[in-house]
Amino acid sequence: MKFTKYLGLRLLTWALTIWIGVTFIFFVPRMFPSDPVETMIGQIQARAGQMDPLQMEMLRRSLRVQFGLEGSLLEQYLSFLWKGLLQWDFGPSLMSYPTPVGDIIRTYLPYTLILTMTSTILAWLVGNFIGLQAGFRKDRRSSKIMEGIAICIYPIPYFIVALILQIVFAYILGWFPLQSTIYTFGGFGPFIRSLIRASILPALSLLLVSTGWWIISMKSLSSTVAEEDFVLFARYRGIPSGKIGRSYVMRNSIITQITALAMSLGGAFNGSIMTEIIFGYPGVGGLIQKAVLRSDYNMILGCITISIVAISTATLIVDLIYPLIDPRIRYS
Amino acid sequence: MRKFWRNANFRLKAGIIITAFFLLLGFVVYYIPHVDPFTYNTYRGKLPPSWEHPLGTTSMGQDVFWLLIEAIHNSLLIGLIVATIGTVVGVFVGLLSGFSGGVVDRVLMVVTDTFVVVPSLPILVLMTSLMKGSTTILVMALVLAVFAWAWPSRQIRSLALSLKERDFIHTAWFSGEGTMEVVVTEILPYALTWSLSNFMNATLAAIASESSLAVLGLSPANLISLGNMIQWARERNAIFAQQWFWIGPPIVATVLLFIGLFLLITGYNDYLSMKRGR
Amino acid sequence: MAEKLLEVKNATKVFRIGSMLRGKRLVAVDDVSFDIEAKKPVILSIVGESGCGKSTLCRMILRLYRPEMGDILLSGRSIYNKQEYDPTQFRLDVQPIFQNPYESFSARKTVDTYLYNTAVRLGIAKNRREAEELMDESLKSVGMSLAVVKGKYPTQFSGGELQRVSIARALITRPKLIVADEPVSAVDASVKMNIVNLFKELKDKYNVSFIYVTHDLSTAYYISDYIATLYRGCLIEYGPAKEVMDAPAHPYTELLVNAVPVVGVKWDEEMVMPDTEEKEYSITHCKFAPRCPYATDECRAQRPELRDMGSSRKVMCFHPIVQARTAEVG
Amino acid sequence: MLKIENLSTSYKTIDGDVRVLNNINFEIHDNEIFGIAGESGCGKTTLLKVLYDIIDFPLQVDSGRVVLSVRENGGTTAYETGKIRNAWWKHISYVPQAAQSVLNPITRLKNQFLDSIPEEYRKNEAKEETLKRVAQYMEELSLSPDLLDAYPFQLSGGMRQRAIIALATFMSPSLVLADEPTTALDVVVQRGILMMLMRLQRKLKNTLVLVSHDIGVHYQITNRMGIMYSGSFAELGRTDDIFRDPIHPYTQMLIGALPRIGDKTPRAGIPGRPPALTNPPDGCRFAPRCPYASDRCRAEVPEFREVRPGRFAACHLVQEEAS
Repeated sequence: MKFTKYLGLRLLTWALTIWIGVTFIFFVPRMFPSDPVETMIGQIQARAGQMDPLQMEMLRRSLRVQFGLEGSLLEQYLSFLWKGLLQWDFGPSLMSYPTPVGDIIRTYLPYTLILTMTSTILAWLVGNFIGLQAGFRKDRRSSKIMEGIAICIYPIPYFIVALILQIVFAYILGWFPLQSTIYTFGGFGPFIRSLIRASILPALSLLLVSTGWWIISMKSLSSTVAEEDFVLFARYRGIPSGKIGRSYVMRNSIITQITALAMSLGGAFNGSIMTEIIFGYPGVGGLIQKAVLRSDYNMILGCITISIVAISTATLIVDLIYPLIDPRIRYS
Repeated sequence: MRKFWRNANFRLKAGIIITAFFLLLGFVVYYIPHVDPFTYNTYRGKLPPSWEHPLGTTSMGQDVFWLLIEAIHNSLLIGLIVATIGTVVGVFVGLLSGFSGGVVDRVLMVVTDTFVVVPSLPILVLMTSLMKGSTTILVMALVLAVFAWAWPSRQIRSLALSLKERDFIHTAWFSGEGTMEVVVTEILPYALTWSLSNFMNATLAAIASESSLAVLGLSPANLISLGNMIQWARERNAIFAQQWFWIGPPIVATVLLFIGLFLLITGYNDYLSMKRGR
Repeated sequence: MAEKLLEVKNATKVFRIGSMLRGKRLVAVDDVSFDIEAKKPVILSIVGESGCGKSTLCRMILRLYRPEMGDILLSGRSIYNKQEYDPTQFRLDVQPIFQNPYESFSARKTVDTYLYNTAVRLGIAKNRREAEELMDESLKSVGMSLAVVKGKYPTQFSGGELQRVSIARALITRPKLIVADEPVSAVDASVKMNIVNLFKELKDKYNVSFIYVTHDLSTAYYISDYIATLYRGCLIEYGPAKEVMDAPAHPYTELLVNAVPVVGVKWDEEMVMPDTEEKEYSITHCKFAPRCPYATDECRAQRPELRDMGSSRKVMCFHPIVQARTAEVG
Repeated sequence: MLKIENLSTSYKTIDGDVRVLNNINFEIHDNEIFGIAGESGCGKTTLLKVLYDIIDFPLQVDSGRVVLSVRENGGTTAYETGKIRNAWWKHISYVPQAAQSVLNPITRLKNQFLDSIPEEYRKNEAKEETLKRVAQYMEELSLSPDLLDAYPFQLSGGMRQRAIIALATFMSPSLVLADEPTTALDVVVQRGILMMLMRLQRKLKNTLVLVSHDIGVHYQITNRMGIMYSGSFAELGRTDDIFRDPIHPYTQMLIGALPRIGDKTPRAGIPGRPPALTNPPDGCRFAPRCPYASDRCRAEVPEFREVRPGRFAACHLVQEEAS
């Protein structure tokens, strides 16, 4: 009963978030003076030379339809919501015309999801484990060293870490290829092997940065929790410190860290876009870069819409785990 | 001042020193007269470091040292502008939301939360790609500021909510203070302490976002920033040509600047909590 | 001029706990009515356990919470009616004193700024000199002085001293009513009496009535002229303080009085404390029935009215204890 | 039972050490309820911390020690400051202020019980067996065993405090220290809990040390009590004697300042405020507020000595009276 209320509320905010986000990206391009259709026609003219005015007018028409620029602003908006959000139909991609944007994103999305999810979850687990050690046993030398390393890595932007890894491991040491290649044909074995080989450096750069963050935040969190009354009272009850670490400090800090995980997903996604671009990993990040270079606005809008939906949904899922761990939400 | 330094922790001291060093480079050394480092073929290309060119020159014959100084200047400038806008707007929206309550608060909250949750980079990509090439530092900063206000506003709102039920706010009202005066003289002092650490954080985030966009080729093409400097070097294959003095300095500078600012933030927060603890 | 200083008419405050979708309703103050005469100043104590609604009631009188139902009138004018309410006049007439003196002033400001604002913003003093004279006079009447207070931050005072400053601030407007919410519960025993005595003294000196909200029945007995007992948001007993506490009519008031650890009378060790803590706030019958040793079927079936007991005493009980006592005596 | 010898402690701060307890000597006996009274900042909480051996930075013991003697395995074992931790919860237990935050907010009470029972007390029995014993004990204290399945936030302050008292006495410790156990609670609940503590002490025939700022509480339930002022005891003795005939001017004024229901005669508080511990006055610390203070009081620290059998006080006036 209580849980359904929480769920209902959470679903409502989920829907609102997506709606506001998508509305924002619908209206933003329309506020800029540049018109993608004219840009496109300019490009075509540059490539194909002067065109027949009638032909050009027809081209302009069909481009307007494909860009969803036909009709009044409200009609455009409603059709964008209806087609884009509910049917994932963003029109044809202009760089690989006439393949629909949705189809292309569908082949690239899994790579990004695998990369982002594995590195985020792994970083969260490892970072929180180390952070807990560092916070609960503050005086140990290893705790201080781990924290020092974390402080030096976390603030560096994702792409710089990626760049450094690329220079060191791919260029100087030559252990990995400079650009990822994944063999989609040639059987399952080579595919998996090439996927892993291509993912290690991007994943590592994501891991380094976000693990650093989880270490730092968990350290400060758990050292705060370790000074709370209920932990002190547990000590005064003569409970062994290992037990206090596990059932008192860890369980109470993890609750906060789950919320933090939900909040951090957007940032993690930004990071994976950047590393994908640096390493030429075939994910949504690379797709966005290509789309930007070719002014493929349908593709850009599609990628953004899908990423907003994906991140909001992932946040929703993480938030739904929360009441399983915190009885205060379940029972009150 | 001396007492502050004595009580400051190691991180805060290290952070202050590193940040001050960069401020010196970006806002003092920058004004030493020098040749415009952007122009191609001012010098001979691919020169190794020397007295004349402490960090050598690029393939296009630009002086790397002055390029770096201008990049630090511009990156810091963008960071500061974005942080200022983000903090001011964030504090305003947060206070408005926290004090008005009701429908206004709920609407503002949902919008704020959306901007916190949604991945910012793709949207920034969309916005900057629409004005490719034709931007100034200020426009760039305005675009980046779109995502800089949400987090501070969320924090300030919860601060305002907790403060507004505090008795001293009531005392202030019964002492004849009006709502604006209460907000400015009672709430703001508390919000400012917090805002300082957020300000540094926002500076850091803005510089990172600008660099990311630069790597995508979306930062203004004529803007010398740390991100663009790295991107130019990458485009001209500085890695393959092993021109470490070209691609190295902006990377090292970025890393150092970020660590410095971060040390400053965490050190400052620790310092505050220690001060409150006593 | 109206003959009542304060009239609380059927004041009701409902809090919604939980989310906006389906929250629980908690009736914090349930249809409470009482008044304070304007003829001569009085101290009215409002007592009860935590969560009984005494602070909420007090905040409604201070206009910090708006009642869902009912009205509150000051000198015959509703403070919730836009036409009759004047924010400046209201602040001249009513002033608060809060529980924790360190919470009553911002830690970032010197305390004298609050006194200065009170004097100047509400139009009592025309210039700085007049304001400072007023401040000094007020501070002297609580045993402090402007010279001591000026330029100091709250943490530079002890709790007792700061509470005096906050009383001095409230006095600057020469209010008709001071609402003091638990003013001594954060103050040490040795200085508690100094502050309580101050209320008694100021009442006559400045002709100001006090509403004294407290859970400390001993000080309530000591200073108040009238007393009101709240239980779960209901006003269950009202009357002259001495009479009510010497011979409580409501079983709950009796229980409260018996539970105070008074020096001089040892507790009866056999007595059972009926403190089953039921969290139900929406009981339709007598709210105290589940804990009441004298409860009958009638009490569990419907809610008693607030009955007049004579000599300005009122009680909300089907079986007030007074009859039993008089029977014993007689 | 508990012997406190020449105990002095201080807090380390960046402006130097601040002395909080000054050369404290007293004993707490078997089978009694001993009360420690005093205003905020008088050192009563620090004293309790040292008694319970919670000596963490920045608190430090400058001199003296606390010795806890308990009957164990037929003989008597003495635990000293630094070692008392080894007796935690088995021989000496602690009841904190009735705060929302003293129990792990996300575990059921039964698990918190299980956590606090060391292996040797579990006697190799299954969890369920131990819980059955706990439930039985709860019933003995007239508490519902259903409480064990509740989370702390589901309980009212009074219920939580009762559960904590059950938790603290389950292993029948010889000494229970209670730090303002009823401060945040309502009077009716307070009386219920104090009676529960009193009955428990009668049943276990152990020792209860009760710290409270409320003199009335001490009058009601303690057998002996000590009144602290600015870092040391002003007076110590049988509770009834202290209330009947207070010796120290501070005690006299404190008791005189207590309002009583049924008595409206004017009462005065004590003028002034306790001295700052960072900069205490010379001589008797109460002298600046004492109406009887002489030059000697302002110069010489009075000795805390046995004025009458079992009755201790630190006041020059008393010595003069005795001689």
